[in-house]
Amino acid sequence: MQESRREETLRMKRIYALEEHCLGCKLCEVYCVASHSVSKDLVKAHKTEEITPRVIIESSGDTSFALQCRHCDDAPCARACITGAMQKDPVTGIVSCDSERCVGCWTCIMACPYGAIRRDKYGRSIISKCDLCAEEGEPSCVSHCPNNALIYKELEANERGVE
Amino acid sequence: MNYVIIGNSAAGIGAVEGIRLLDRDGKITVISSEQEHVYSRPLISYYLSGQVELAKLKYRPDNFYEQNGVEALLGDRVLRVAPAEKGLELQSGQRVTYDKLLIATGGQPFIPPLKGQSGENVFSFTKLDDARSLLAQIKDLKEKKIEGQAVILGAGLIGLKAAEALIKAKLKVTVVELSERILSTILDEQAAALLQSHLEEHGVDFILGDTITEFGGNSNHLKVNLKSGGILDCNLAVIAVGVKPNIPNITDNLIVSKQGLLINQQMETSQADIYAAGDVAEGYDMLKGLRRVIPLWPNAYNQGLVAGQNMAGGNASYDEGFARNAISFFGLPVITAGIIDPPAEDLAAKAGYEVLTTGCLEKKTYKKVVLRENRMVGFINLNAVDRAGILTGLIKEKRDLGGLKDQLLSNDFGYLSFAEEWRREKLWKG
Amino acid sequence: MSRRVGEKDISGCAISGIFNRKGLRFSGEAIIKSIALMRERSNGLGGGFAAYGIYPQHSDAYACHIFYDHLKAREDVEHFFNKHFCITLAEEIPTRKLKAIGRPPLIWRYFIQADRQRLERSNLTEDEYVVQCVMRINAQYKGAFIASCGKNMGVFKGVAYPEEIGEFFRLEDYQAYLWTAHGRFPTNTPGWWGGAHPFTLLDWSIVHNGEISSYGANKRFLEMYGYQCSLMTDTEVITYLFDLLVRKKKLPMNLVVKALAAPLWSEIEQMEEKEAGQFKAIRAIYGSALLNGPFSIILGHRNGFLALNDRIKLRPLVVAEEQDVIYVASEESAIREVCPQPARLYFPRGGEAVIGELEGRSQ
Amino acid sequence: MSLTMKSPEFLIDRDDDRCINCQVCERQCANEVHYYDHDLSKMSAVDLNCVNCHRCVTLCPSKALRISKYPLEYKENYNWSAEMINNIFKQAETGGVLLTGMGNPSRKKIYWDHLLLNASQVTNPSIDPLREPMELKTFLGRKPERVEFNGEGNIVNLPPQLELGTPIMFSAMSFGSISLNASKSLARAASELNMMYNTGEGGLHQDLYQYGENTIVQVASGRFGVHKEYLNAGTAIEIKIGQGAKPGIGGHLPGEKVGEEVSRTRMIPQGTDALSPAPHHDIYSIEDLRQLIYALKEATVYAKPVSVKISAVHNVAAIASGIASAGADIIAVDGYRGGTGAAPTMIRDNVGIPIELALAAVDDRLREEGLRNQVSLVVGGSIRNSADIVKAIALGADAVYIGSAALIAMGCHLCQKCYTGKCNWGIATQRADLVKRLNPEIGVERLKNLVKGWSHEIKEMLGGMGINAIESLRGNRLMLRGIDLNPNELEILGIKHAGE
Repeated sequence: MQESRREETLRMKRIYALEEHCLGCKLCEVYCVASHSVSKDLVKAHKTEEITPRVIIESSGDTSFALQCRHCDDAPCARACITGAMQKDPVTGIVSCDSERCVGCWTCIMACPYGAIRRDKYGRSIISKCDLCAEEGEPSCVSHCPNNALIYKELEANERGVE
Repeated sequence: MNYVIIGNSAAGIGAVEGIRLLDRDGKITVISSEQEHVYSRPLISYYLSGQVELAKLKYRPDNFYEQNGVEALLGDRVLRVAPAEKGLELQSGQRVTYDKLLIATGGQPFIPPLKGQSGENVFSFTKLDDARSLLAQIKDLKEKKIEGQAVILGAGLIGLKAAEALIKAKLKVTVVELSERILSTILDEQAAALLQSHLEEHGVDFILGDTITEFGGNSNHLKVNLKSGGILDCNLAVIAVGVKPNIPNITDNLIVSKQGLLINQQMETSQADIYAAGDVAEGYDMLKGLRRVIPLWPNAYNQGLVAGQNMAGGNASYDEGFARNAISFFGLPVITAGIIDPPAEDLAAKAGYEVLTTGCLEKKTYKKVVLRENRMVGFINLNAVDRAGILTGLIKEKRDLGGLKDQLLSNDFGYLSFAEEWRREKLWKG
Repeated sequence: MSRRVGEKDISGCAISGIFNRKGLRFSGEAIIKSIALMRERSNGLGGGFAAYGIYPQHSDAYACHIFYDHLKAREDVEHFFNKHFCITLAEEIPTRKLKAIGRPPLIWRYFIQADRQRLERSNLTEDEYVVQCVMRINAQYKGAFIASCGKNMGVFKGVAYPEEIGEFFRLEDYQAYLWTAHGRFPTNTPGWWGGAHPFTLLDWSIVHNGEISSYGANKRFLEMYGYQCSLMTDTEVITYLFDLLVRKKKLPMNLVVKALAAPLWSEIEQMEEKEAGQFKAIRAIYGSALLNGPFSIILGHRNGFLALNDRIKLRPLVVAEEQDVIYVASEESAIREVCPQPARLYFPRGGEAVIGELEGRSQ
Repeated sequence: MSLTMKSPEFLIDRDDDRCINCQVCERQCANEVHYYDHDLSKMSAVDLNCVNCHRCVTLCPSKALRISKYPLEYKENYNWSAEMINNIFKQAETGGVLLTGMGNPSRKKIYWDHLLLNASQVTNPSIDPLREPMELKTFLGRKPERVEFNGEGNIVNLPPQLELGTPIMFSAMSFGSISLNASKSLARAASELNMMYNTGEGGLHQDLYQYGENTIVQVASGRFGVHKEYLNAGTAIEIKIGQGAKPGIGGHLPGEKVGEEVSRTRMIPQGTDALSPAPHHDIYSIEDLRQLIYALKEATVYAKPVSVKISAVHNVAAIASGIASAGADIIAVDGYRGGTGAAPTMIRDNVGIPIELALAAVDDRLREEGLRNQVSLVVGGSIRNSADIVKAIALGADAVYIGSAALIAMGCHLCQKCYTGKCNWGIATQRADLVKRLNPEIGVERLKNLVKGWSHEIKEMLGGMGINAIESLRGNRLMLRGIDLNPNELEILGIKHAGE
């Protein structure tokens, strides 16, 4: 879709994965769960709460990387959402889903070109996706990556499309 | 600037939001024949089945109109548009003028000419009021302690969602479908068979290759006559054979094609300053290479968004229309998009189509991709929908997938399957 | 003359110097007055003076001032002298009996020149020949210590306050164009006559206030070139460093100063390229000669003096000029005591050498 | 042989109350210790495989893991320790040489720990490095006995010098023995810290040429990767005669570590063992060394200092003196606790002498011969902290090489299994999945932090002594006192006992 908008692309920090440094250890997933838990306790989060990680780890052979919602400018998930649960915040740029309103129709899964939206692992009719740990300053996956394979930054124009 | 939008659903809301991207101050008037605040029509089946309360049908927050500076004229109807004066005449007698007008009146159920169909307990299922009426009827049956039976005509998306909802509301349901398979426009034979048996496991009965010719009986006890000669007894019936554009008969100057209002990729109609979007309009199907109505929610919203931007002086366009659906029945999810069954004649003509499938009956999974000249043009993911959006994205991207064919159906298919450069280009967009 | 061997000497001090750049000579009264004012910077365990130009009639001979603990030592040294030198004159240095001075050693002076034959055989310069002989006596002859051995100069020092030493040696009777003086406050040695300052080698003499933290590095560096640092004093190593760099390595005095009190690297980085290159090389090559830690020194030599502070000026040093006379001292008051209104008075910066030269001559 | 007497060295203790079955330990263990038991639905471990590298412990997000010594006691025997017995079991099963990695761990006197430093009190002021300049700049290279000036007053006879911002260098570790990411970390850290790293006998990977100004290129007996560009790529050349961990023997990089990159860099076929001979076969005597030194100087037009590295052996002083006379500009001495990627255990633990004694002896000898100011002296072989550095310099070194400390900074946990190539920390390995584990960005940061921290500590210690330039510490043995040392040791070290 071609668009014309008043502002240029919304400037925002996003998470970028550095494949050459990703170990596929999945600690990002572990900490994602903890950070989205009620208890905020890593052990309790995994043992007593049912939380679907918001990060997807792709790995094949020696290559791996973590993928989270890209918080697209055009947010096709939000545009496709039939309930209005999925919204892109016009100020922060964060695309987030209100699980109170989500009915689990999976239209966003159909729309997300990154495959970054997950169905709830525990059978609830809601989706689960990265919210950039909006309340924590830095996404938990980024701050806990043991090899700095995830960075959280606003890309400069010359960095787009390159690593 | 003075914007008027006829219609209060996906396309209309998309247009409001599109306008507001560029113009924070112009006046927006939304006119809708329904009384409702902005609600989501696809959710009516969830409402009917009790999965979702009425309050949660809202598509946008309660303060949506205020926040967007919208004057909503609900429960009113446009009688006439006078393009020369740029004025509208409403049923209520009010006159409204516009600088830019959007027609987003959506679709309406197509009701085949059947005898006796005007009977009380024969319903359509596209609007909240339909759901309300059905609920009232179900309640009535319950109060009378009657074990309800329903017949649904049409095994399309609406028909089957209605079937699911009615089963969940403890009715017995029989679906009558003229075609030899269910969801024939979005599923191929195998997928349809799988889904059908899943629905049957949950209590839905199907009569395929048949249709209803006449409704008889009385309002509490309908007799449904089938073309094949059979008769079904039921307490209520739902007609869901399809929707058609709801083209208001309000102006003569618009070109109506075979189906809907003809629009270009900027959502402009043949009449200056009048736009159309959503199920009423005939947009461009990028896969089929032709104009057609694509009556789907995301399509409607996106068209509305583009129309809104252009009404506000922008230069947006939408040419990514194609069929796509995400739906689930009794916990079995299906996502399909694009051309899921290449026309037999094209296959025969070796028109560059290639079809790949995989699946497992036991697990009730089925995956299919359709390629045309190595480009993704359609897929079915049945009960294996995770990350299906990547395939949708590939359809839009029209990239040559020659090297990826063996991975497209894999459960691990993802960005690692792409060449490194491609992956980086997509993931490092900023 | 008791002496604790093997332990490094640590002391605080007062120093003073008066120099007439025209070479006009004057008696020791002024320098005594000046150093006496800083009495509280000493503790009576050492004081001394170096005087240049005092023996014009023997200016070709090396003037050796020697302390003897006993007669045997004198016999041994004189035996050695007779073998290696030609002695022009040998006499006891005149002194005055003073209560403050307990038991002074025998104090003699000799005007000597190298035995020609031995010098030729040694293949050394006469200076080097003298240095080696002096070092041998100081290191090996028990009960004997050569306090100075330069030409036309001499050192007068001992265990007492400096003004008492001046009186003891009757310095009012000597005429010199350069006087330096030292008052000592040792913390760890009882004080012995040889260990008092100034320290000399040939006509180099040093009075010094401070404690060199780099002593161990400097000492081992000097030892590599044959110097024997038997006194374990900073003054000794400073003297030897000057001797090594000026006399043996023939470095110009301005660079010697920059080796001993090197500019900081941050300062070198600011210099223009050529100068920076020089200093960088000097520091790279002669790093072991860097004097680290607090010090102020007055180096006397036949052509004048050089006064120098450590590079971050951790010890006091004041300079004044009045007509042809340059005054240097630890304290301003010690200058004003003998020259109440100098034309110019200033505090040299750390590492900035103050050089006084006889007119018409330069080192 | 089906019967094996191998017993686990370590015991994995997993707190099931904390374990969340995330399997991070399993994914991170190249030794395949941890696994998920599907029948029991919990994690389990094969103790026998554990080398105690702590990778799992460090990464375990819930800190559910503890590793302890396997509690298997043999009948008490001071002479036949468990280690001795287990070694015999191992050799009886394999018939091979006992191999090991990193430095000599044995319980022998560590002289650094018997040296104490001085500080100023009253008679001279200590200096506060936070307020006053404190200079660590160090020059390595041949110094002329006398400077000479040309007509313009420029010094004309100063041979090339290595200029170090701090008297620390990363010692020789070859690409091959360590990963490219580890090499990159060392090279970049050296360049950002204004210091040097050393290629070891691994050649110079193309990616590292950019750090040439901070590179010492090594020429060792195998001559791997040596060519003209290589020699000219660094700022100095080091001829490696010996290594503290394995004096008198050569090196062996097994073929499985010779992948494409190592092969290209070393100029040997992929998959072949890289065998460095025990001696240089063109150096059978001191005059041969002289020829090689000058051959290298010719090849680099006398623009680069040449260092000669030897291991600390019994007559190291005399050898060092010979090397100085042979024209070396820098002498590097590696003590018997120096690290290695692979060495026979018996050699590592029993050959060579402590660096502290070797250093004192070499410095003394060079001074006796009046050569000390002409050549630079670098020591290595288990410099563990900044105090060791200060002590080394006070004993007479110009600078130190740090190897193990640098590796530890990058994550090495001294499990001593470098020779297996399965370093879980991505350091001593060429396995792509493991190499990745050392992100050079992190490696550089950690190395920089270490050297900065140490440099700051050196400044503090210098300031305490009232010294503000490192050269005033060099050979300044008065700043040292011994403790628990006998008169003989004190004499060799050239220091007094504490209290004297």
